[in-house]
Amino acid sequence: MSTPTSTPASPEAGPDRSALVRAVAEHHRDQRGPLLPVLHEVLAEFGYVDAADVPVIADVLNLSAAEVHGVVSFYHDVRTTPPPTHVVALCRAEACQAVGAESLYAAAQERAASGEMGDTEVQQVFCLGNCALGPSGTVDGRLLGRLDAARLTELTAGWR
Amino acid sequence: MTTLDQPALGEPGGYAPEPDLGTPPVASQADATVTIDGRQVTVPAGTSVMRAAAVAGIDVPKLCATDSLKAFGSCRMCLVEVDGARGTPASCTTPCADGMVVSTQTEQVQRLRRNVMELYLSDHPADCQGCARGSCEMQAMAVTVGAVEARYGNGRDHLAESSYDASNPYFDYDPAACIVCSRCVRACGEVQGTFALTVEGRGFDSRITPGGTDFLSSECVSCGACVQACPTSALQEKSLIELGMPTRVVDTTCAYCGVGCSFRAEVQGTGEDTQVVRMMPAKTGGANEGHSCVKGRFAYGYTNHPDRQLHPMVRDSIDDEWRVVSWEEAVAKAADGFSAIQRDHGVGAIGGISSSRCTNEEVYVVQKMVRAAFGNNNVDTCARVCHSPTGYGLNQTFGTSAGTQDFKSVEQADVVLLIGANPTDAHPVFASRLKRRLRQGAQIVVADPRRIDLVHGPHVEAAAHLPVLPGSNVAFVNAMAHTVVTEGLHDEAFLRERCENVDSYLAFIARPENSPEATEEVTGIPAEQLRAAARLYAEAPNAAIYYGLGVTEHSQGSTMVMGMANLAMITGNIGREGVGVNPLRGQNNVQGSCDMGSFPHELPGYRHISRPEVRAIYEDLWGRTLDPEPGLRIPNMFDSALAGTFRGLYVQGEDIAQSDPNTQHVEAALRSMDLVVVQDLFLNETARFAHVFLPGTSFLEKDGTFTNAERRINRVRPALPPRQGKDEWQITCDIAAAMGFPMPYAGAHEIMDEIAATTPTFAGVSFARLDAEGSMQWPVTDAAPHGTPTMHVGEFVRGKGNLVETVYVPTTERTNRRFPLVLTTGRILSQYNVGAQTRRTANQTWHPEDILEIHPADAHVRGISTGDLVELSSRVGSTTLRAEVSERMPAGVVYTTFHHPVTGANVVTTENSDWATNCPEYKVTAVEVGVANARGLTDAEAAARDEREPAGRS
Amino acid sequence: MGNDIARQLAHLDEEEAVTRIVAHLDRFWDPRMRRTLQALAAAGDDTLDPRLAAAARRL
Amino acid sequence: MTTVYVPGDASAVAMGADEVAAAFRARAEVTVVRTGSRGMLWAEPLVEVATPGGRVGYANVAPGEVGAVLDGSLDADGERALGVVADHPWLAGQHRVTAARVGVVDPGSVTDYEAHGGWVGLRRALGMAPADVVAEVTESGLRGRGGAGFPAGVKWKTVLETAADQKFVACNFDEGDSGTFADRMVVEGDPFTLVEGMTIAGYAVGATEGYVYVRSEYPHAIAALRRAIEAAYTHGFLGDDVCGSGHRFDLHVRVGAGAYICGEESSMLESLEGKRGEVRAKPPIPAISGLFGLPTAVNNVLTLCTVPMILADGGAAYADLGVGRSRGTQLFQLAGNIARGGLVELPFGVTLRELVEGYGGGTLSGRPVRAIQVGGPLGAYLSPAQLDLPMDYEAFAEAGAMVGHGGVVVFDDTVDMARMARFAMEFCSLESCGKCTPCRIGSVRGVETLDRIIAGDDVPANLVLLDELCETMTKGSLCAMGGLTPMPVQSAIRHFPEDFDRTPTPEGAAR
Repeated sequence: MSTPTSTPASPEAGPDRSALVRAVAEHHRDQRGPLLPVLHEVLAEFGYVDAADVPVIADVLNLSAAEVHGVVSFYHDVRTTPPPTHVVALCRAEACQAVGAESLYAAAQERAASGEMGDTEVQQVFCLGNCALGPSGTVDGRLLGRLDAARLTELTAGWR
Repeated sequence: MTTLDQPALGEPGGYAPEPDLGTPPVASQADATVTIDGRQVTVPAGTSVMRAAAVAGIDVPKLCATDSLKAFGSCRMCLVEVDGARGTPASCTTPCADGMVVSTQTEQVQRLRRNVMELYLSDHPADCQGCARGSCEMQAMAVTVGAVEARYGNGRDHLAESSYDASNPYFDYDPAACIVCSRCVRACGEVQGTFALTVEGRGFDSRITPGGTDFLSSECVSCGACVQACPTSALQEKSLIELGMPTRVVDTTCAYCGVGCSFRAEVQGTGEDTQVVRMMPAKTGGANEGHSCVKGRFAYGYTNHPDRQLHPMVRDSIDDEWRVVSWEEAVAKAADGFSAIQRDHGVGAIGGISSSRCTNEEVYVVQKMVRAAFGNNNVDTCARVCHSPTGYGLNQTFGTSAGTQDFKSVEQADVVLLIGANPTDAHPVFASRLKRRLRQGAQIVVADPRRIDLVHGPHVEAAAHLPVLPGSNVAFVNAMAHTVVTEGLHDEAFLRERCENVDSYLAFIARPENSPEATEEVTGIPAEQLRAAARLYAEAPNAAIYYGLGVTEHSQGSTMVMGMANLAMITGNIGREGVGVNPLRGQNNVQGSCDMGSFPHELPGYRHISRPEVRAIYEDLWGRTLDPEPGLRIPNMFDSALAGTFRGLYVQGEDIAQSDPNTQHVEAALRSMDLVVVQDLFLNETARFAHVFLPGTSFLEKDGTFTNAERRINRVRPALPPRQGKDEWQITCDIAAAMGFPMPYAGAHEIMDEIAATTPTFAGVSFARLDAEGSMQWPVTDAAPHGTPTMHVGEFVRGKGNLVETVYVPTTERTNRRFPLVLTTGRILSQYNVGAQTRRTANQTWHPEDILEIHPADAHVRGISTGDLVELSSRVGSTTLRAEVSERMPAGVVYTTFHHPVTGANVVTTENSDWATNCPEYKVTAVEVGVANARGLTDAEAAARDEREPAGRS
Repeated sequence: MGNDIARQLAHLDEEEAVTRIVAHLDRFWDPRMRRTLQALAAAGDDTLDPRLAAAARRL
Repeated sequence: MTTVYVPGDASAVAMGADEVAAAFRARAEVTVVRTGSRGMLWAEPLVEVATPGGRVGYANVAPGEVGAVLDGSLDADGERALGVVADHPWLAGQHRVTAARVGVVDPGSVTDYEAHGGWVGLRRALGMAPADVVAEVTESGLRGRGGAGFPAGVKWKTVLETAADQKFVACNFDEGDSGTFADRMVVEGDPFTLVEGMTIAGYAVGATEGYVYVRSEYPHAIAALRRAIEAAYTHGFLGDDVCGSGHRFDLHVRVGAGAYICGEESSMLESLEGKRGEVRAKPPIPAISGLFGLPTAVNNVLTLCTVPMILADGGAAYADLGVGRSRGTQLFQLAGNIARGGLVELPFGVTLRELVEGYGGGTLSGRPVRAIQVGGPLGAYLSPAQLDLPMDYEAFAEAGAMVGHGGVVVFDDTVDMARMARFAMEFCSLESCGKCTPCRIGSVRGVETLDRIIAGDDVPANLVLLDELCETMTKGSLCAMGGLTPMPVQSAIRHFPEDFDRTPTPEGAAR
């Protein structure tokens, strides 16, 4: 009933961040349907969208905080927590499954769980458009084809 | 008295929800005739198959569809087969085309529905049958489609992780029972326009949430639309959970603001044991069309509040304790006391004040008592302190003391000029309608010192916010008109055909002192911004003005009303849908109480008391001679009381000691009187000065009519018997009778019959017709037998529209070094007026105290932070309240509400008033604000300075 | 209060203003208030707007 | 100076093309041109060296092999020396229309584009009445390449004839189907074709703004497209005055955020509007009420990229290709367990066998082909017995399958089709927007039911339940995601019943 005064959800979410998020939103506000471009830019800037960013974005874009929250929660790309040091994303879609993606994914998860890869998140993705050269994946954003467990171990060696 | 054991007129008796045709009606020139399950039905082309089926008497199963919301197509319960079409389309999203042949009950669609329901049930609490409390559409639908099996075993469900949210004081959210149909989300957006709800996550993890927090801390404004829309028990009124299902429905009208929403009071029990289970907005309500706000929907609990007085009481002196007495004794004390005063001090020494919260019938008998039994015209109403300038100004210019449109008209407006009103707080249901229109592309210009929610918010962005400085409205509206006229944007043809005083007005308004440039300093509005707004208004196909107390409660309130009427006339924005000049009335029956002849100078229907032919109507009927001269207005009564010539007052349902300006002055006047009779629900502030207390009835106990801001006469029907045992109109009649003037009525309907018989604009009104037709907008005459939604079509009521030269004369209330800030007052959503009702409900949760809003710059120089207790002082008084530093305010202007007697905002407001009607200038008070505990130091300095300041009061 | 009315009509010429003030007082004021005003005007109260005083004399 | 062409295509880069290009750049005598990929993805990085006889190619080049490439010694007599690439049988047998320039031109060069026939279609279109442009597209028989196969001309006509102050062209570049990558390859290799196609579409339907909705998983394509749009503005092919015609067309790139469902056109429109990507009920169709409620021509990348050729060469020429009601060419994508995966553009009517065994060379593993999924994750699984099906919308529909976006994913005989059926349901449950009940809840129940079947738990009853669930999803879902998920499930059961004939094991799973 009153505008909820959100407290910053994390240490980084201070006044500087709020001003920057506002500036990002204002930069895009005259576009049609500006919310996704704004979220992308906040992600590019901070790696995640903080709960405290939501009312700021909503205010600039003439949206309710609830609407922004709904959108944030819909898209897999929109992180709401600070990102890990490393991200390994492995394709689990059919074409890659046809060449062993499931066992690769399982092995990677196991390795991550064992702590051997440091602060690494192993994600599943569905199709990177590299279906003739599977198993595919990205390692810290770099696209790779014909991946196997050995190659992955080599690529992530030394991660803490 | 109405007996409650029988259903009220027009009521079917038992409880049934309002019929739901599934999808909204479609307006279309063309018709489509379709055959559904062998039945032919003709509907407007584009109507959904679901609605057409419902019209034909065929209920297609549905869960996500409801006729208040656009079709959504998510539940897939309403699949049908259409001859010649592929697959099984959803009937809610399939429009009827002429000649279409539809089957709603084939073996295939029945199987599909059963299997979809089985999916629902597989993710639903196992005790579904037990939890629903009888109001669950899903449970009913499961029975309808015959889904009993749940063959999926113990699969994933969302039940365990769901956390029950009971944070809202009026309804609970149980996510376990939620089926994610999004009806609540859509209702919050489409109907209410708040967008406080959303779906979180996706796929199977989709959850309804008020933005990832609980309801109370969310953006939710608790209008109840989501609860109403929910087909399960996921969102449910706490009262329903506690009391169970209603057994009966009474159609009635809300008693809060001037929107006048129609409600279905859903009750259980009979006689003394009758309880209201919940208030549901009626889809058939002309003003609200199924919508509500937190006050009307939920805040009716004051009816049973322990503070409610149920017995007549008397005392000899206001220092004595109250003594409970019989009705007879109380009435006799009042009547004898009034008679004695008249004997000793003259016929004119007593008077009465009627309430805009009471019914037309209750108000009518008060003025009748004063004019006939008291024998004078000392009757006034609380409209004096809010919208009297509306009556005066619109009467002078158009010939009718009322707004020109119905609320629905805003759906045709292209540009809305909103002046001195804050509808999202004060008239929320109208605000929802307005916001819907804005989302469709209409534009709004907000002229208000405060940055209200309609300036900027979810899906709302005003084309302009013009923070007109308090007191400068007339300069502002003149500059608007000046721009229109000097830039040639006026409607010459309309002016020549429909208006008078055209040339003199055009010459007046074109004068350089009315230009935006010349008035810029006074209004605070940059000239170019004002010119742009004027162009927007003038060039719109349909431009409408809506205004509130920010217009009227000024020393030039009447001039401003006429200024707005001028603006509408010069642009031809009058006499059709989508345009007009529309007051947003503060109280439920401001319009009605004015219509009923509550002002000292006029009889019902705004006919001046000096007109012998009008007096004759009443003199013949009542058998008394009426005084042809106007009586005292409320402020005159107080002045006369202090002068010793006015000594007895009957006050019906109005807390003048709190709501009228300059409280000290009012209290002194009340204290000086010999007899004050207060008729109210509670021992209010005024009752502190009363000698006789007569307990009143709440709207839930009343039988009668209210007239809302669109002149709509709505029926008020008793859901409960009068808790103190007597109808309010009867109390008034009893006093009159005890004074020797019997006013016998068998029921409220006979009072309306008398009103209709004596007042031409009400000629066609009767309870019987209202019960049959729902509601009617006056005038209801032979020429307009069903009422008049839009006035002044083709011709003004007074013939030609009167263009009045509205010279800007500033208020005498000025800021100075001692009082450098301007205080303006207003309302907040959860509270109503002086809070007598809402403070006695859980609405307190949202606004437990009045807050002073102050601009950061003003706060900074005074060392004020949000949450500080501050002293607010004016020339006439001071009070203490908490501050909130807010950029909603322009620098130099502070704002507060007047809902809490403990704050007593009117302690500081002055006696300045509108020149024509004496409506108090609540909106302009020169004040100073300081941190409360630092006051001692500054006081002495201020006193020293004060000696050099002129008094500045007139 | 009467001065407020006179102030609002100050833009009119003397005759028109006085006529309008008289009409307003006749239409909306209680006779007792009119009489009080007349008394003040008769007593030459200099706080009264001259046009209001003129109107009071014409009531 | 030697000109060397190294693909910048994402698949080539994934196999090390950037490192190879860097190695060439280190050589002073070499000019490196980054092109798209020819589509011979099995050969990536495929380096081409300009010679008087044409561009000579080398397959699977490693950075250490650039010297050998330059002196022509790399695997001179072996399979990695491809000879003149354009003459290589894998390419020469194709009929490239939409992908004619892909792998050939420099995707960053507006002049190279023009030199290879670019802008001819646009210039011709601008000289015609919009209705005539629509008629030309209608005549070509071009059907939506996104999968639904709706005639593009008919859709455009609706948009053209719907009166509105503002209309849009929206390009669906949310190519999320596993086994498909043609959109990506065309945009990365020849982005101006999309710019031209959308500009023509805008002119034809009366739209002045275009939006390309591209999935975030395609950073290379996003970069290529943005670069091309900027160049097109610079050279007057976009903006206030397209090619001096007075016609305005603005083109914007919008990036998705990880939601397969946004490839469904109405979800895509919701997402473009900045909302949750929830499917809209139809009607109204987007052509009448699309982006922001205004008339919108929504087309797939390949549809729009085919338009310039149709306008350049005439609708009739395109309509001459194909079979039945499937006119023109399709860009088939060979993926999964396949020896020679890549992009094959051929007229409709080619058989699955020609693609899988001919172009594809069978499985990568060398084991027998057991199953082929055509048309993405919502397409049917076919058995080797169906390899002679012609690629034709109607023939596939008759076989209970779909051509879709032309993706062909091959599995060898190690595949467990019950697990693939389960995956179809799992994918649906992970990517469902959640709006309609059959998809939101049904997909989860589908996974659970298949889990019980895989565990051998009351298989006959669970197969019956699964069948009813599939019917409910097929007939009851709001969009194709829920509606088609049963297709891979039911086709797997139909063609590979033995994989569903489980008996319980102590571990509760597996055969």
